[in-house]
Amino acid sequence: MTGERSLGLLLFEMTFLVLLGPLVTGIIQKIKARIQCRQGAGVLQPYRDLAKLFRKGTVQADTASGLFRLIPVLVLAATVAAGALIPVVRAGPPSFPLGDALLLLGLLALARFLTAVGALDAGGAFGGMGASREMTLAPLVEPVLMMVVFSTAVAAGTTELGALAAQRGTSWVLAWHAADFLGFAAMLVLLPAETGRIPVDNPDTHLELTMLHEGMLLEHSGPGLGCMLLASHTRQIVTLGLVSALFFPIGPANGADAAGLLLGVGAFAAKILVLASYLALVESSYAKLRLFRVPQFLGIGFVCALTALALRIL
Amino acid sequence: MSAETVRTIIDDLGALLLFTMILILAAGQIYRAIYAVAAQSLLIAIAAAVLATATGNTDLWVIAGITLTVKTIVLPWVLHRVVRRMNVRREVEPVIPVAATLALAVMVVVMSFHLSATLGPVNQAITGNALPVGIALTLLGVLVMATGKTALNQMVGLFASENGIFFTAMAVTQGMPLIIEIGVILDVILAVLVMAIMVLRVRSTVDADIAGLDRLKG
Amino acid sequence: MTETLLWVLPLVPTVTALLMLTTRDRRILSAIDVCGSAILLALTLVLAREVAKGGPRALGVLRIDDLGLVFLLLLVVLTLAVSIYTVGWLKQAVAVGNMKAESLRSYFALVHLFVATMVVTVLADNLGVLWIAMEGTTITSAVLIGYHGHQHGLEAAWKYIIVTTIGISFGLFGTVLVSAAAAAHGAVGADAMSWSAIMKIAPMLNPGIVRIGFIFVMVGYGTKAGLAPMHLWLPDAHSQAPTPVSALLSGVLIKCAILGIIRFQTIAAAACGPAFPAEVLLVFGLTSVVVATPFILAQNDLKRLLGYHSVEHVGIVALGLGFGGTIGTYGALLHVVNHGVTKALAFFAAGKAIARYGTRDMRVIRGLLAVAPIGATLLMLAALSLAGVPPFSIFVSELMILRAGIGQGHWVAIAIFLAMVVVIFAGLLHHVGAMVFGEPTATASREPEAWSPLLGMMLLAAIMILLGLTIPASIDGLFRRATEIVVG
Amino acid sequence: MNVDSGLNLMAACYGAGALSALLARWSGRLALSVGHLATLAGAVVGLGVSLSVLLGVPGRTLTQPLPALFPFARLSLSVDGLSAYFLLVISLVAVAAAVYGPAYLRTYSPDAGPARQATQVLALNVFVGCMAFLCCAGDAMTFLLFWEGMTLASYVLVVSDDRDGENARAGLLYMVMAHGGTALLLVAFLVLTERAGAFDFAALRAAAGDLDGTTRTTLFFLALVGFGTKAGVVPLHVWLPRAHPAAPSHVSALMSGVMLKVAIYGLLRFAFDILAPVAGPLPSSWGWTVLVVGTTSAVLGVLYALQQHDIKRLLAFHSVENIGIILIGVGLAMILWRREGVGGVLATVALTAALLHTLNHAAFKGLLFLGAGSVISRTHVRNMEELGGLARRMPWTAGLFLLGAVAISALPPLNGFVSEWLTFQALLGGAGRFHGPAGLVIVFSAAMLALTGGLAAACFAKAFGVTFLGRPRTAHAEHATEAPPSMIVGMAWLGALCVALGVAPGYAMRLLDAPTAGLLHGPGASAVVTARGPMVLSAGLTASGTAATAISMTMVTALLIALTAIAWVLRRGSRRGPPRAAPTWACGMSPTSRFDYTATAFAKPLRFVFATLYRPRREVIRETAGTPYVVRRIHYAGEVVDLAETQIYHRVQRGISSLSQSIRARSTGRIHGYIGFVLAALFVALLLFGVDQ
Repeated sequence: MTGERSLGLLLFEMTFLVLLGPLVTGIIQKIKARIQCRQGAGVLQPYRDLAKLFRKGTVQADTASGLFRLIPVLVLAATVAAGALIPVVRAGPPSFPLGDALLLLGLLALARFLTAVGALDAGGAFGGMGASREMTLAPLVEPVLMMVVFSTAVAAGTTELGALAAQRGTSWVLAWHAADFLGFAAMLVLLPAETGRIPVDNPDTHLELTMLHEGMLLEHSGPGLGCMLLASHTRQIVTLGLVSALFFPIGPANGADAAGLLLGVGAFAAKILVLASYLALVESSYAKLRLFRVPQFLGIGFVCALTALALRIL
Repeated sequence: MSAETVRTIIDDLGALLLFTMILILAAGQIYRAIYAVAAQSLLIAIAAAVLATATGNTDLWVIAGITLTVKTIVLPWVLHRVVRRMNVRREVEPVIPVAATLALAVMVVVMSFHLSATLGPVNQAITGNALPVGIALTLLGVLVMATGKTALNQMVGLFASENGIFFTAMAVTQGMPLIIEIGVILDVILAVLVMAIMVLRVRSTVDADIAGLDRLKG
Repeated sequence: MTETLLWVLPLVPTVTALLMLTTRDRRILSAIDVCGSAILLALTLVLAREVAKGGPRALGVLRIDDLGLVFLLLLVVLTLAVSIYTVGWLKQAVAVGNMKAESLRSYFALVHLFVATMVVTVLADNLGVLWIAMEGTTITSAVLIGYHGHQHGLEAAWKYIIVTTIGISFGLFGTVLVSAAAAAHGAVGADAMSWSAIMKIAPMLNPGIVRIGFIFVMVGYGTKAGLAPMHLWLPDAHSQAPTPVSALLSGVLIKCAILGIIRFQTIAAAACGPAFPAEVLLVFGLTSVVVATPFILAQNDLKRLLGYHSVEHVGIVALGLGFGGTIGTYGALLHVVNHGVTKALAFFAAGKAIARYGTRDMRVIRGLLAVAPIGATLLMLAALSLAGVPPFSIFVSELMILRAGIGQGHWVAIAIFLAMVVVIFAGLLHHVGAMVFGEPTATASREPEAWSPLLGMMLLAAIMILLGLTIPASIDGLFRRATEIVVG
Repeated sequence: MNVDSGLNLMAACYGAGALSALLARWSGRLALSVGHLATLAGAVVGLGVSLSVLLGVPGRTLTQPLPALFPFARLSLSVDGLSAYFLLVISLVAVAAAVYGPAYLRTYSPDAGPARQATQVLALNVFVGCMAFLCCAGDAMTFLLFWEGMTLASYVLVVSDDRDGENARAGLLYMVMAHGGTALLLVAFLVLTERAGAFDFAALRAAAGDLDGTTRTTLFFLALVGFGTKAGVVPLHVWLPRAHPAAPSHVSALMSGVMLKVAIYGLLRFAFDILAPVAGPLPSSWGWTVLVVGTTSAVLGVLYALQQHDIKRLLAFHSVENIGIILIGVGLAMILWRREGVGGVLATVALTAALLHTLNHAAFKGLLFLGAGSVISRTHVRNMEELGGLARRMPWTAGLFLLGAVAISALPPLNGFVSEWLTFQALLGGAGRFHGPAGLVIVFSAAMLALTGGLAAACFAKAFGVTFLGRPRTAHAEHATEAPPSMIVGMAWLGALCVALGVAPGYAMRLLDAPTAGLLHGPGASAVVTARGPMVLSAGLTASGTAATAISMTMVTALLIALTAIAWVLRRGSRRGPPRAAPTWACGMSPTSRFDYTATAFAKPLRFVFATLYRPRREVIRETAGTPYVVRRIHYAGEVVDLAETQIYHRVQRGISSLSQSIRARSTGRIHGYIGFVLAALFVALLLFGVDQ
């Protein structure tokens, strides 16, 4: 069916994701604005913000340790590295063993861990609050995510995303079982949590009672903040990419020629667009949940994932 | 005299011994108990004499003599003195009611007879009921110690059970070897003296009966 | 030569006791004390070598075989340790006023008479002599227990003398029955009571009589050995006696009673088959282990704690004998020695602690490690060893007993035994740990530790650890031969 | 290196170390240095021995008889792959502890008298020596002797700070539970020895050959409880979080990092080697039990760890968690071995995961305890709420502690992730093998493992953040200074180990060949896991026979480094010059250390989510100034109970003690009672035994 993906392709896909990340955010913002009958900022606004931040100087909390300056760098690096594991334009196992779903989740977790540590470094209440809440939800999200991955991996017998996608074959519509629907449902529940959006988190607010992720970025400034923002853009698209790789296997599998490449990119863009608009829709049609309601919300996802697995195994 | 008559005599003596033991058990007054045990010892001496004549075992004559002097005369006298010195109240109220004590005694007797009945014929020179009587006497002596309130009662009980053992020894075998016999009696005497000293000591230091002390427990 | 030694041996402590009456000076008395014990030990070692070479020796009513030798060695070693310990202990006791300086000689004399009677008990071949000597130990030790002369001491002494006298009069009754059974098979005169003579004809004896006889002996000497439920006198006596005497009582005396039981066990096993005495021993052993447990857990009096602990360990010995077989019996005999040594050590250490704090109440004794490091460490070691932790000797013997039990498939007994051992371990370590660690009580005296008690304890601790790490060939041989005598 | 002479040399080193306690007579410091030096030497020799066995001829077992100490049991040593591997683990941590120890003891308790120092040196050497030789034991007797020696020595170390009553209580609990466990082990071993008639493992193996199924299983469960007590699996773990913190920190590192593993060694040796049907898979009930027990321990361990504020207690609870993870691997290995039969691949993966995690946990848990130790030695505070801001004062310690935190949270690219990845792969493969509920159990424990990882990350974000970051909360933390170099070196050694095992784990697989092949009689670890060369880890062939899942930690690390470099360039930005320092934003107020999030606050949301397990108790006392609206002071007290402790242990303890109290209270002191008992005993005995039935 498909040949292995070369290292060059991997790196290309990685950069592609990084570059595309802010755009997705921009699109989501735009759609939200439209739904709320606003003009809204242009889809390229995130790029402008980043550019501005990287030009600015740094203000740093006097209590922060030397670690603080390093945190954004490491977080960005980890997130982007996770991007390298997502098959974007083509299915098939990578020639280099860089494509394992567990490794991907691990890298994302690393980024999250470092973010939390950085938030605690500055001291003060907001950082701690954000970190505490983030690290409360993460352990609840990750197992469910893991189970969703397993629910497809058990069938495929591998956790390598490329291979998984290849297993699904091209005509993914026919290949779907009940388990896939449930797994996808679980994923839909998880997506807002993983991308830090309503109803779990609210990316637009800095109200200390509501913010999770933003609270951790509060003390970062200038290029550092830029890195953190870029990281969260990348994280978002990577998550979407993971979903699309798990449930909508990549379009044309055969051949690494330009046509196939373009088609693949197109298919990927389409899928991302769909998921992004879903996020926008949810975000503008729900209210943010109280923190201690979130576990129940995630519980829905847990049940779906468990059922999916049960269907696979039984 | 014939083995038959000896056996009957021993049996009768055994019955008498049991009777004296019952007296000791039921004795309301310490003096009575002492007299009873003296009488018991006398019976033992007689038994020894009888056996001596029957078997011609000279050791038994010695034993009879010792028993007569020591257990029938000396030790009761010692006890008597002690009671005097202590001038305790004559009436000794038992730990458990006399009726219950006697009931227990009956049980003991029955049990010992039942036990020796299960043994079947033990081919001894002379047995008859000597064995069950001996067991019964020994246990009843201890029963006296368990139910008697004062130290004196317990000493009396001690003699009684010793008597039981002696009787058994004589009846079942022709008595223990003389040297052992003497050693045993010496021990008994020593023990009694030590006990007597303790009793008097306690009486003199804290005005109480040593058998009544129960501070050490648990 | 060796035969005469049999008679010399009991004379040594007797003579020592008489010598004691010649002086009142504490130092001289202590000197005589130590010398006498040392001579006793030396002579015993000579005897041991002879026996190891030439087998059992007998002269008249006395006889020494490997079985007796095990107990004899334990006796003399402990006697020496006690003598060494007493030197310093007495100094302190006199200073505090626990002992009256003018009555010291009678104390020493009594101790050595006590030892003499125990020597006879161990050497006795004639079961009657065994009984006489046993009653002798009762009388002498009763006086020693009441030695302090205050009310509690006398109460303990009275309970002790009455209860154990009753007990061993049962023992005498059993002896009479057995000898009667023997007499029926032509054993006349002294032979009818000579253990070695009876053993020759044991298989032919009337099982019914021997059976009843053994039960009487078991209960009788069991009382003296402190087996439950006849054990009640034991904690009283051990807690009231002067510390060296407690050590002797717990270390040797109750073991002598065990020897008496073993002698009759062999006869009973030959006459009624080994199953019967084993059964009886098992029941009494388990009862002792179980009964001792709650009293150990909920105990405030240090010496009573150790007393109840002796009950448990005598129970374990009985279990070992009950499990039987070569391993079980070997383990039981080894346990006799191990427990004797360890318990004496424990009493020594406890005695020093009590003297330091002026109370036996364990709730008051705290932070011993701070005021008396060596003594505290020794107490801790003794406690751990008593609890059956390697590399101390008791672990080895308990292991063997356990092994025998598993080999025989006594699962219930094993389960109960292990459960109790663990619970008791918890209780003991709880008590001792509380005493050793923590901040010392204000009332604790901080005077430096005297050398002689430490020396005595070190001696015992050395044996305890040595026997825990290895069993030398000579000792192993002794135990093997002794085991053969019991198992046959 | 010649193994026999190596063992002798090792014994000599530890013996010398133990004897060096005598030096305390002259100088405690000297005794400390010499003693730890001896430990170091012994550990190094141990490394040599184990490596020479692991890299030597596979499947070879070297036995060495010991002098016959006991008439009834021959003692002997025997070193095979499994022994050597655990000897390796022990020695690796022992090296660090020995380097770290002297400085720690000097700085932590400068006032300690020579007696205590002597005790510590003696006990430390005995402790490490016993563990090392325990793994080399060739017969049950030797095993048990060293086992108890290990327990005793560690007990002495736990209570070595003798003035602290809390330590004494912890030691008591530890000793009692250890003793109970040993009792069960005794039975398990003795049943075999009685059948074998000998003590050495070979004979036991032979004797186990003709056991019937029920006996075999009974013995296994006896051993499981016995070893589980030592390993601290839930609910037998209660002693662990008390005892480990009580010991000196480098000893805590040894206890948590190594001693628990010795129990794992015992379990593997007993179950796979001795008790296993001749070269055959194990009964299924074993594996499933171990899997469930492991999962429970993992989750509960980390959950309780989350709520601890004593940093060493927190680490101790994490040991419970990690033992659970190891046991998941072991259980899977048992299950899959039975499923696939001898020669199966997945079983090898599972066992490899377990063994590798054993090594990894030893590394990072040792590192973390040492890190905590150097904080404590500088501040004499174990409560995180009183620390903070140490990262600026002790940068090296902070950095290394962070390293350990990342590793234990199973985050790439460090070693914790590798072994957990292998465990996940084994779980996945297992789920593929079993259909129906069995598969669900496996998948569920996979989910629980994921949960565990997430919670661990949360817990260490808290532990590191509250201890090292933000502002110092007390003067203790305010005036802390960096630990002395020798301690840093000790930590760095383990840190390097974490990195090496994380970045290039493939090269360690070679060491796992001997134990895995030896236990499962199948392919070795490297043949399965590094089939595609040491750079690449793969979980062998999968159910559908398709290509194995594979990762290359080395490449990921390279990628991370490259990206970090790029990101660093971005981070520097266009504007040059140092960053402007400003106070942390606190809504305009000038923040104090009271503003910082405390450990309690950090863990509060999770305390809410898992309230059913915690049964949290909290009391708030507020002093108001007249009106309820003006609050002068708020006193907050909260605690979380360990269910096993409150529900099981306390009840049992209370029951026993009250029972015995009442019995003792009822006992009589009257002599008539005494006599009555004697009489009754005789009476009953006569009735019971008097007549021959």
